[in-house]
Amino acid sequence: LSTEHTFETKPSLMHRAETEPSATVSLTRDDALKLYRRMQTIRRMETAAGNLYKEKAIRGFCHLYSGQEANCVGMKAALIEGDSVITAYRCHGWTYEMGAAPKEVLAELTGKVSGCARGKGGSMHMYAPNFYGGNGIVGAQCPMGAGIALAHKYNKTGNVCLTLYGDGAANQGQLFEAMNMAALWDLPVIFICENNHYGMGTAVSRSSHNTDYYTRGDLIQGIKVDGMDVLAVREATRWAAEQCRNGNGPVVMETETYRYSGHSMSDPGTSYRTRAEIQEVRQNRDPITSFRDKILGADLVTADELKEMDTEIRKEIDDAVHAAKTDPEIGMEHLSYDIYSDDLGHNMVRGVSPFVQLPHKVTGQAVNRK
Amino acid sequence: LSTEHTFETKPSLMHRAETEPSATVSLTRDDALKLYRRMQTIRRMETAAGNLYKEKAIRGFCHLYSGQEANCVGMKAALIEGDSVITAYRCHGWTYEMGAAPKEVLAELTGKVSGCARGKGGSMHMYAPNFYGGNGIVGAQCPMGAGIALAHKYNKTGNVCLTLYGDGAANQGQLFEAMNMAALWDLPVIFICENNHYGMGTAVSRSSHNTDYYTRGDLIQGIKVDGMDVLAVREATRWAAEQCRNGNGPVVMETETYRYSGHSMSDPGTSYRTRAEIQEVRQNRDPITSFRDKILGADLVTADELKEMDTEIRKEIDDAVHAAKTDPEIGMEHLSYDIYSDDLGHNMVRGVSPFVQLPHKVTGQAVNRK
Amino acid sequence: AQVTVRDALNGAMDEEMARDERVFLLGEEVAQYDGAYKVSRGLWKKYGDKRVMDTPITESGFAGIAVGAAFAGLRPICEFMTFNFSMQAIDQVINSAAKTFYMSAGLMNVPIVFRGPNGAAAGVAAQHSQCFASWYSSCPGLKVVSPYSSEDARGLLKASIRDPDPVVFLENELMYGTPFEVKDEMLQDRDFVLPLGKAKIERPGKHVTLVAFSRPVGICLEAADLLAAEGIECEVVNLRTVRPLDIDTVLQSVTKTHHCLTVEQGWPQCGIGSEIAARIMESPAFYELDYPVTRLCGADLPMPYAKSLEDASLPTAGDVAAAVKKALNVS
Amino acid sequence: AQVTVRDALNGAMDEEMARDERVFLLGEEVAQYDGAYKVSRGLWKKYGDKRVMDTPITESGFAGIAVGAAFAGLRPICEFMTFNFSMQAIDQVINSAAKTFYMSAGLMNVPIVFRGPNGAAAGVAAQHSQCFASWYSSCPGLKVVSPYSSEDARGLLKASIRDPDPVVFLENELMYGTPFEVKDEMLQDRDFVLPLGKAKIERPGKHVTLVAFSRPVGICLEAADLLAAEGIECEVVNLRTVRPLDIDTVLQSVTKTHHCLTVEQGWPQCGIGSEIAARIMESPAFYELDYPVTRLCGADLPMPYAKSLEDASLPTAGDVAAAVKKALNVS
Ligand SMILES: Cc1ncc(C[n+]2csc(CCOP(=O)(O)OP(=O)(O)O)c2C)c(N)n1
Ligand SMILES: Cc1ncc(C[n+]2csc(CCOP(=O)(O)OP(=O)(O)O)c2C)c(N)n1
Ligand SMILES: [Mg+2]
Ligand SMILES: [Mg+2]
Repeated sequence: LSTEHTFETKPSLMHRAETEPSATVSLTRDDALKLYRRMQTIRRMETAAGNLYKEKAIRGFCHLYSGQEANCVGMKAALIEGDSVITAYRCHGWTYEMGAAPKEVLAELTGKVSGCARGKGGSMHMYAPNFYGGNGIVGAQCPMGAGIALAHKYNKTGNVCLTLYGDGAANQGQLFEAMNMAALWDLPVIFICENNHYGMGTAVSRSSHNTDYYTRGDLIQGIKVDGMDVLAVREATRWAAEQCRNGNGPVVMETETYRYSGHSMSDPGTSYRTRAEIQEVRQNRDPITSFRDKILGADLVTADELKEMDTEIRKEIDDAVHAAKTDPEIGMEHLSYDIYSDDLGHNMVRGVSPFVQLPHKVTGQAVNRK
Repeated sequence: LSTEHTFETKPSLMHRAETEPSATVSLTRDDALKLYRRMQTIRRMETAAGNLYKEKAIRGFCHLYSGQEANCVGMKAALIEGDSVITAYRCHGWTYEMGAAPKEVLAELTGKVSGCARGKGGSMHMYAPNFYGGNGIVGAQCPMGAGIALAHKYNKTGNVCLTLYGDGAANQGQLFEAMNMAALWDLPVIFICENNHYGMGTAVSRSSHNTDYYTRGDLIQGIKVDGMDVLAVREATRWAAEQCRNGNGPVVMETETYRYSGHSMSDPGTSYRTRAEIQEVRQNRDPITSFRDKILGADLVTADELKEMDTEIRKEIDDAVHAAKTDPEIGMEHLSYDIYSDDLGHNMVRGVSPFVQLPHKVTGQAVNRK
Repeated sequence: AQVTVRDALNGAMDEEMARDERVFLLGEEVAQYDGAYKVSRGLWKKYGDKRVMDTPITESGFAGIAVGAAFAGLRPICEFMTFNFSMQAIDQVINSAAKTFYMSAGLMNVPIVFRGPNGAAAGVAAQHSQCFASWYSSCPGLKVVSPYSSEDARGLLKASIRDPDPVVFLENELMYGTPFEVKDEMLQDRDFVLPLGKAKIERPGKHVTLVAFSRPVGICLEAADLLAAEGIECEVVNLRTVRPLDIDTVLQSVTKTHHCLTVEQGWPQCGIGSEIAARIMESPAFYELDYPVTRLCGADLPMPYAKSLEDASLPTAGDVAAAVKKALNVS
Repeated sequence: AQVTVRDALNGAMDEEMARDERVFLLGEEVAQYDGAYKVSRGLWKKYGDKRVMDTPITESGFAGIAVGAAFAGLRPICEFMTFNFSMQAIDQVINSAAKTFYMSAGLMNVPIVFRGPNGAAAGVAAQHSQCFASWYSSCPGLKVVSPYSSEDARGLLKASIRDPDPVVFLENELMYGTPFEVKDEMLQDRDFVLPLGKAKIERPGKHVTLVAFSRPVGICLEAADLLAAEGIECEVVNLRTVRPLDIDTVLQSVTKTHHCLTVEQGWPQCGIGSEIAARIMESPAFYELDYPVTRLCGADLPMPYAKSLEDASLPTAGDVAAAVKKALNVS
């Protein structure tokens, strides 16, 4: 087995940039195992989520990340301590990448106390250290990400904030407002459009007069990367983060990717695209299969190792599913807790009638209280 | 005297456009007189408005157009029957151009019944046929203008909608949203940024990471024209309107212009720019003086004619001022009228207490009722 | 015939589009996808790109476009995928649509309907569960409609589309699939319109008045059933429109029953219930009350995701029945 | 000493910025122009670009940036030039700022202040005169503050900036230049904070309770003067905070005076007055009322520009006095 290998990735497309990431990427055996494990864990976790939804253990929305794993895994691999991330509702993979266990993700989906928001947030509202959600309103996270980057700059942390949005969200006015201010103020933010070709049932050509999302920051430098190649994503993110850390932020980054499932579980996802299209991507561009082939071909790992890892992952997810199903919901008293970050005392929260007055107290960390 | 003359204008700057307006512009004697009269009338009207404000006959905001006259006059001269216009609160000149008499503008400013909104709208809310205001919320008129253009397309009128906004408003997200849809749907709208270099006290370089506003429609073709030259403006608008009428809309147009007064009358307008800067523009680029020189130099008009015209205009404005001061406000009964376009009858509108229940009826035209 | 609320809304739009060439529908996924909740099913096929327009996810932009089109004489139906997203566009709804007729002293009326599901659905958590009835209803220049049944949906939506002024039309996702019996003559009548600003007595009764709109009307009817078994007769007032609010119907009922409860899913503070309580107080009917007006509302907190908490956040028929008994002092 | 509301607000921000490095101010024209209404005068000179930031006219963007910064531990003061423009950003205020602490089950609190002038000014017509007190006050997760005097302005703004949760701070343009006597010890105390959620009795009285916030407190005091001349003693309650609403102080007063009027400049429907009426009804104090709660509010119409109409759109001291007499049945 080799301990390191160098791969050629598809060169990124650049916009108004003076430098560019190298298309030649080197990968250690350790990283190969790690990236594979993480992508595979997300895939299994999402498959489990889909099944839980079908069993009606998950309610409401459930937006799966399957097909897009190389994005969060590649990006996270490029981050350093203290870097932060914010995304939209398609957040399960990111929540895991930023530190939550699969069980915490799945239990949040089933609304259980062991979920990462103790079941109060649900599918779209998950948090982890330096991970600011999980946000349900299309586009809202874009200026918020710029604001997190502002805090980095303000505190001179040298960190960056990855701010993710979809191709549909890419048309939101507040994104342009945020980009303009980020550019005026040199904020260390990478605006990342995960272009999975559809916003709900609308293909990019019907939502965006310019579908080259990496050019839509106007004078902001942009980069488009193959979002199905975890190594290319890692390299592009490193480059973009470096721009920001050097004071050359912001950056707009587009990843070319694909979602296998419908928009949310209730969408079969086949009325606005053909099954053949999905099949084609799965067969030829799947981020996990292609990465597996790559690292096997380069003798970085053995098939047995991966098989064993798959078994471990399956076990971990099975356990997580079990917990997500059997763990309890949070206690009813929490209905009226954690609305404000001060204890307010008794009878402070009105229930459904004037006869129901509930107590309020803080049970969470309230990280910004001090 | 000649009946027609050909002038060279400063060539416009173009963005992603395949054609461009000719820099050589021909002007008839009649048009020379008309354009001069209209610009001069607006100048005098605005001066009168400023004085009325200082006399406290005008309350609240009062945004003068002085310095920018070549914009509305040049653009209007390029329009055909049925074309429509929408702008922001700096709307006095436009209201006049679209058909209101100076008296109707000034009386609206003083809140009198003879005002074009009978004193109910005030400085920022004036209307005229095909003129959709006078809108007080920065940016809001931008998608509305695209919507008016949508109606033109829907009804196959062959008309265009001019949608005006300032350099400050140019950063509003809803403008980008509107541009995107206008481009997707080929709407016959000209988005026009009147770049007067400041949004309130903020210079363009502090509000906009890209100050080439004519390029900010991304793939939409753009044109930048000298907004102090009424002929260049007319020509550029003709070109842009032609694009739209040929189905090649939308267009983004920037005019380079200047406002002489403060943002609104309460702003002295001298803390964020020097008096010398204002003086320089007044002396070297004033749209009226320069046009006057041009048409005199070309023997299209005589100095005496212009002088006589100036006297007429002064008289007209003096009369308008008199009316604006002495006309009555609308009757108190109108407090509760014209909230909805159906008569609702007695006791339908609550006054300031439960003991005051007012009648409702419709006294306006309600142009879209049928 | 049995008609779901979805089909009633769909039919209303279809008929009004057929009737008036100026009526068109725009919004996210309304065309090729048939609507996120399938309310516009079939309309794009039937009327084509011109009349049924998919928009990008840009609420402020497309709402503004819709308002502009209405200024210029068209009759847009602007769908918000849910009203939660209308917050991105609320400036256009209030400042551009609602206020212009008055600002123009009666010159420029703005015939537009903003419609979509409002309030809580199931398991969609805090950002997707807000009720906007009280906010919109506070604004003069708007009419604010919120149907309960399929009859309501049909008659009120047709009336709203024909209305010359801006109408905010608040539907409920969980009602879309609910079938209601609608009289055949109502279905066949292409001019079946219900007056905006008139409430409907859904069920007459003499002991207590229950006032609600949208889905809570069903909750009140359910509570009325429960209570009927105990000999308590509820009069259920379906407001149908929350602006103008048909307070007369409420007052008449209260004058008869001497007891009033309001039921809504929105938050309590400054809610529709608050307004009804205040209006009753300001009227002679106040002196007819034997017990103060009781408001049942969504709990005063962001909507939690977990099912048990979610359930406890909204008033149930049981809650209503218990509050009625308290008001009537029976146990 | 005599201090204007403007200077009180300015001093509060200045001191809190000096006290806590994380506090910064952003908004349109707040820096180099010293604020559109000069509330931030001198702060940019003193604290520089980092701590006082001029933004483009992009409310939704900069409010979102402010919320993001608060997520990440800063303490932004986000100025809306007026709250009318907050409608462009209201989704960020409600969905991003107010709901996140609950959605995250108490993990992520959002320490941010949104402030600026609210409600009617003079001669600025319909789009620039809206009162947002009732809308914001309806939303759990927010605190909503609205000062009247310079003491209020100082103590409440300092408290709001120190508060760990999102605060909407509603000022009034027409009050900025009004001087009030403020005790020297309050001015000198750099930790002078007033509790959010506590009302203040501005004037004690025994015949009738007048409840108001912001500028209408002054109108009530004026009315109280008028009425005192006739032997009628008004108790004037300055709410100071409309969420949480200090209903206890109102109820205590009403229990004493047996009469209650609310005065606000916002529209009547689902207003703060409606809420107070409803809450009184739901409390034992209700039985102490000798006359129904009377709401004085802005007239139910978009604000007209013409002075005579504008004047008639807002309750005056005379209107309040007349309504009090009606309630007390004196002439
Ligand atoms: C403001 C707003 N409008 C509409 C929605 C409903 N909605 C949720 S996701 C979505 C599609 C987003 O597509 P895209 O940005 O491409 O992200 P993807 O789902 O592909 O990851 C829509 C319309 C919303 N949540 N917020
Ligand atoms: C949404 C919104 N935010 C803020 C304001 C306050 N405001 C009115 S005009 C203005 C400056 C606009 O500048 P610009 O667009 O350049 O137009 P100009 O005044 O130069 O014509 C501002 C900030 C407003 N009316 N609406
Ligand atoms: Mg997408
Ligand atoms: Mg400007």
